[in-house]
Amino acid sequence: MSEYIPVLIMLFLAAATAAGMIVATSLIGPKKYFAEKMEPFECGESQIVSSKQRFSVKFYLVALFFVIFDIEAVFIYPWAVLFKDLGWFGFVEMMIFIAVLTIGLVYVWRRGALEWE
Amino acid sequence: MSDLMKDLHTEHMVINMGPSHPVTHGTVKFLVTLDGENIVDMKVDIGYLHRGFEKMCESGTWQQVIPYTDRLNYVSPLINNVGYALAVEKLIGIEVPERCQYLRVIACELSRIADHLTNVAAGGLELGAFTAFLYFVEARELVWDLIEMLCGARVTVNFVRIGGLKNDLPQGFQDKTRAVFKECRRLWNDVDKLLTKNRIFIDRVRNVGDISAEEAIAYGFTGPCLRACGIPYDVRKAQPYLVYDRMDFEVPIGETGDNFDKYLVRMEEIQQSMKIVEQALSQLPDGPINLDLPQYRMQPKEDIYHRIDSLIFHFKTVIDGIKPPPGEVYFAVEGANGELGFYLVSDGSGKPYKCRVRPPCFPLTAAMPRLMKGRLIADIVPTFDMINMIGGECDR
Amino acid sequence: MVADLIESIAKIVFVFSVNLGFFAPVLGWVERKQSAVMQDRIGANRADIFGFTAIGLFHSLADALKVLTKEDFIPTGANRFFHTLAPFICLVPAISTFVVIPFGGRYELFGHQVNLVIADLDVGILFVFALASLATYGVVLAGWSSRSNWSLLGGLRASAQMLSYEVAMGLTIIGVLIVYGSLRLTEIGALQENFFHWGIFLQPLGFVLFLTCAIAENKRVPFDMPEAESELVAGYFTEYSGLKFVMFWMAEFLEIVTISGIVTSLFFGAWHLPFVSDQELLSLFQFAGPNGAALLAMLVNVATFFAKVIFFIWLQMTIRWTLPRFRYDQVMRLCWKMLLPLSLINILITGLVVLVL
Amino acid sequence: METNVTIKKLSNRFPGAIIETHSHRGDDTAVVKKESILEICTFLRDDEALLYNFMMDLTVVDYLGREPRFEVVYHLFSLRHNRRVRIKARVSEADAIIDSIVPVWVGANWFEREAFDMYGITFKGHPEMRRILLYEGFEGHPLRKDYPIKKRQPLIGPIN
Amino acid sequence: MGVTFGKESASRRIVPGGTVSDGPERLLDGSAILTRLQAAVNWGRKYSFFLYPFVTACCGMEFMSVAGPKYDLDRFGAALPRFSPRQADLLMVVGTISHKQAPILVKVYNQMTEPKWVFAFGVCAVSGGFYNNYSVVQGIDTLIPVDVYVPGCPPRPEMVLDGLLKLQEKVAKERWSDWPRGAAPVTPMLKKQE
Repeated sequence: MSEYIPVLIMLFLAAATAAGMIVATSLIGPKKYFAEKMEPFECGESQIVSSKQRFSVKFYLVALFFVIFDIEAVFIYPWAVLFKDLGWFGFVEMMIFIAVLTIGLVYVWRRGALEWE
Repeated sequence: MSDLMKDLHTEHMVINMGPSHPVTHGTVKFLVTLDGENIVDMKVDIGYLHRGFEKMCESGTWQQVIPYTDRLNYVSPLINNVGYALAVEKLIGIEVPERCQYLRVIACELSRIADHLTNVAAGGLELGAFTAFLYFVEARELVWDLIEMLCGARVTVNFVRIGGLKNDLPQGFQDKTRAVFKECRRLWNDVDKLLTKNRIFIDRVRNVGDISAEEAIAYGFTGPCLRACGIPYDVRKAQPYLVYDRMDFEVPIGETGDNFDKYLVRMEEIQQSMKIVEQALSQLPDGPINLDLPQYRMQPKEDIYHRIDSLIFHFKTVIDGIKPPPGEVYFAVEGANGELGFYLVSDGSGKPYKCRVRPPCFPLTAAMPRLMKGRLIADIVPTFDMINMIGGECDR
Repeated sequence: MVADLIESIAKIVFVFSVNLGFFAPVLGWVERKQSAVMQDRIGANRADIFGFTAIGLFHSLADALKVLTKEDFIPTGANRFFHTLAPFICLVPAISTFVVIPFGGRYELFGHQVNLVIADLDVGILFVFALASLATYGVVLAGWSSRSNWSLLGGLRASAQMLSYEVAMGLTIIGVLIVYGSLRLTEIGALQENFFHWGIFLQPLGFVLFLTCAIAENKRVPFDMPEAESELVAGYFTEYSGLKFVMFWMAEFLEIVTISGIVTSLFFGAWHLPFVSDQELLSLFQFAGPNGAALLAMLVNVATFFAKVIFFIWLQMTIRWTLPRFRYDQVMRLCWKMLLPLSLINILITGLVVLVL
Repeated sequence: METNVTIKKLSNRFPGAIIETHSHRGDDTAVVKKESILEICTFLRDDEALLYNFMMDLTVVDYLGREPRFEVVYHLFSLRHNRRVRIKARVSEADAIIDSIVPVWVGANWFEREAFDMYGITFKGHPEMRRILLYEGFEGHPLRKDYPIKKRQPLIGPIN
Repeated sequence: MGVTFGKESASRRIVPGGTVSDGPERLLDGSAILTRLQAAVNWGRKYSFFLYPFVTACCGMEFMSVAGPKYDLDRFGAALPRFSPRQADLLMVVGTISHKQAPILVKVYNQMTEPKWVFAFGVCAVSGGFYNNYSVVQGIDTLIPVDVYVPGCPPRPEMVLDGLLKLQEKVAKERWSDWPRGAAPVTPMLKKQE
């Protein structure tokens, strides 16, 4: 576990730097707040609809695909590392797994979930 | 996808794109209704640069309109100058000397080159190709050097006079033109390499903003946007004015009218315009550049100072303005964006009774919702750019 | 134990200062200057300290001072906590991803084993992906919490794009893992001692795919959909001002460095000089005694590594200033319909070749 | 020259609707009754010998002190025959309404809105008759001859 | 050249000529450290303008040239256009401002974060130019405070660069107390209807 100590130190340093920056910038600098300034920017006009609304479902779909494909990709990592030990058997087995993955991709593709137009 | 989406309730996002937005040139507002990234509906609001052109024209004399025409299409002011002067000359019923006509052709084409360079440059900039943008700005800078040499100003030139020109060709213009065009062609080739065969650029512009020829005509498209649809309508060829009938040049046309065709048409027109300038310079005849009609065109300064009749005419034309006979004319020239028409009404006084300009990019901008409906928000960028909406001209 | 600690701290200080003290400000300058050179311009060169301009390097300092004293701003209706948290989440992984990238080999110095990597984790490359995917949250939160429609669109684009490319990036790397049989970046680096065992030769397709995915993951032109200026004003950080906004940029610049580091480690022989093996290098510096030789070899290796990193930074900058921007659907199509199948094919081919040979 | 083919054809087809014609400086012009503008425009667009497929320009001239006060001016262009024609319809101030020609040329949409904005002529049947160059809340029509050139109606103060 | 400093306004006093006069403000601004710090910050600010290009009209063409290779605004550290007012320091008002545009300009100005400067680029922004009619604002200083006026129709790029240098001089002389500047001193009058 000891090799993780430097990682923690680094993370801590990074966090301290980032936090320091945020604190510094929020302390330093002139401040003046008034209603018009605090409105969200929309090209010099007032916002018509709030951004807190339901937006297009396509973005959620991508998130779903990500979960599916990325989780499966994670299964491939240990196989890849031990690839030479597993030999042909492992290869064929993993190819079947990837084929299943590909079928999923083809399905998604054919259903048009990857189209944005 | 639609079967998946059917039961899902999502709200459309209505968003102001503009007026102060990088793609809208600060003078247009697109009220875009978005479904995710797709444009469901679009409304265009213009008029943010309405500067009262016609009202200003009506308040000044006929000559005083020329500076205002400069600021119509400020990317190619010389064409506006020439168009207005030609319209007034048609109203009076005079024709300028041949040398003047050649010089006007040169001026027009230089302006057209600058306009197309700017347009393609801005297109590149907005698609993220910053380097292509700066290459063409550099090329435009060279063309502007030429224009500055000719007129004394870079952007708003105020060069053309009714019945003549402000001045004759300066010394060494031919040589400078040759040098500038050589450099321009080099930069043109660079940008051609950077964009025309660039897969990303082609993907962004091809099959976007396409329109059929019939529809384009119904919307009143002219200029490169109409020619991109395959209609070879060019005022310079259809109703030749000045000495365009003596010039040998081609009118490039596209096929589908999409942004790529518009881009290609503009790129090719830069080349053709350079050709025209070179021809005009080689054919340039000697002779006067101004009409010898003191009631319309100011006499030379020496005469004004030394001859009483010239002085009186000078006085009369400056104070009262020139007085075209009553009547009305419409005269169209090929602007950089399309047919630039001037409709003038004279009541016989020194001031224009009505000075209407037909702005070529006005109907083009009006077609934006038609071009954009059902497209992606990113498609607004190249489409609006290739329409080349110029605020001064569209809003006047 | 004490020596280990000193070594670790020395390495951390080194990486930290190189990243934040050198690369972050200098890359801002490089971006300006390189674009200037490519565009026939001169570029920033006026900021001076006592008359010295250092070819414009001080402009980065001026920028830093300016943004630090700029007003800090959070729009009303924005989620103040997440709005503040977002740049933090973006920057922290960007700084700390470098811990697993080896910037040199193993050396025997004064009887002490020096391994020039801050943390030689056995999950190595996975750690990079883990931290990199954290940055996605920063971007999405920034877009979501600002209550601006442009930010929201930018954030949505970012979420979809970064998630998609993470899948593709994860799969492109598998070819390399098959070839080298390890997740440890130090091991992968050590296996590339022979010039012809560099990843670029063993995994040419993997290299191209990985670089593409990495640039897309970093949201740089031509993949800068989430901040596409001409479409979304400034995308997900439209509502950020001053230093918070620059933190996103710093994160971007640091990620350029990290990407260059990973590409170098995986595909470009890590710290190795071409055609010179470690032994040869050591014997070259025999005149300085065993410790001196190790030290010199270390210096050469570190220099080689950073030279390669700088080359890849240059490459990324060149790409950024040459290409126009993709359209959003094209970016997604490229990922799901081109890169993903290609990376699967890459796995297949690599597996077959490795097994047959 | 076959300059006034259009005018001849128009006069034959709509003898009652043509008020006057001229060809000053070669520009064929026909002043028509405003009631028949839509009909005439459709005819001009569709007749095989004319085919005015372009509606190049639409504007209004304000002849203050004359009755009817306004003239709506249409400039048409035929691509096939390379010919132009100017059609004018007179509109009085009291009844400043004319038929919209958007059904004939869709491109006339914005031109008519501009005419409404600048001169206050209402186009009947126009899909969206509202201001285009000026803002909602602007009172009056600035290009009318009786609108003072410097009469400002700023959206934001102070008045300048 | 024809570049002038902005008018003095209540919240900002500019000391022309360079030296800060002896007087109460010297005591107020106090210690040498503060002055040094202020000088350093001003140095940073003057070499790092992020522009907000509020480009509307003809002057935009010259603005492109100024940013272009021949004149290269980037030399002065002012090349980075930020289209979000939060990130911009220098509002470049390039071109004519009509009454329809005026609320937009004021809003963008108001939405900019402190410190912020305004650059009136071209005679239309300076005074309305020769458009003295019903639709054009007679100078943006009737709406927002302006720091540098660069007349010309449009101004030549050299003039713009000169104006930028003048602005840098001005920024170098600023004091802490000059900030924040706050909202534009105008209020909406005509209510807009949708």
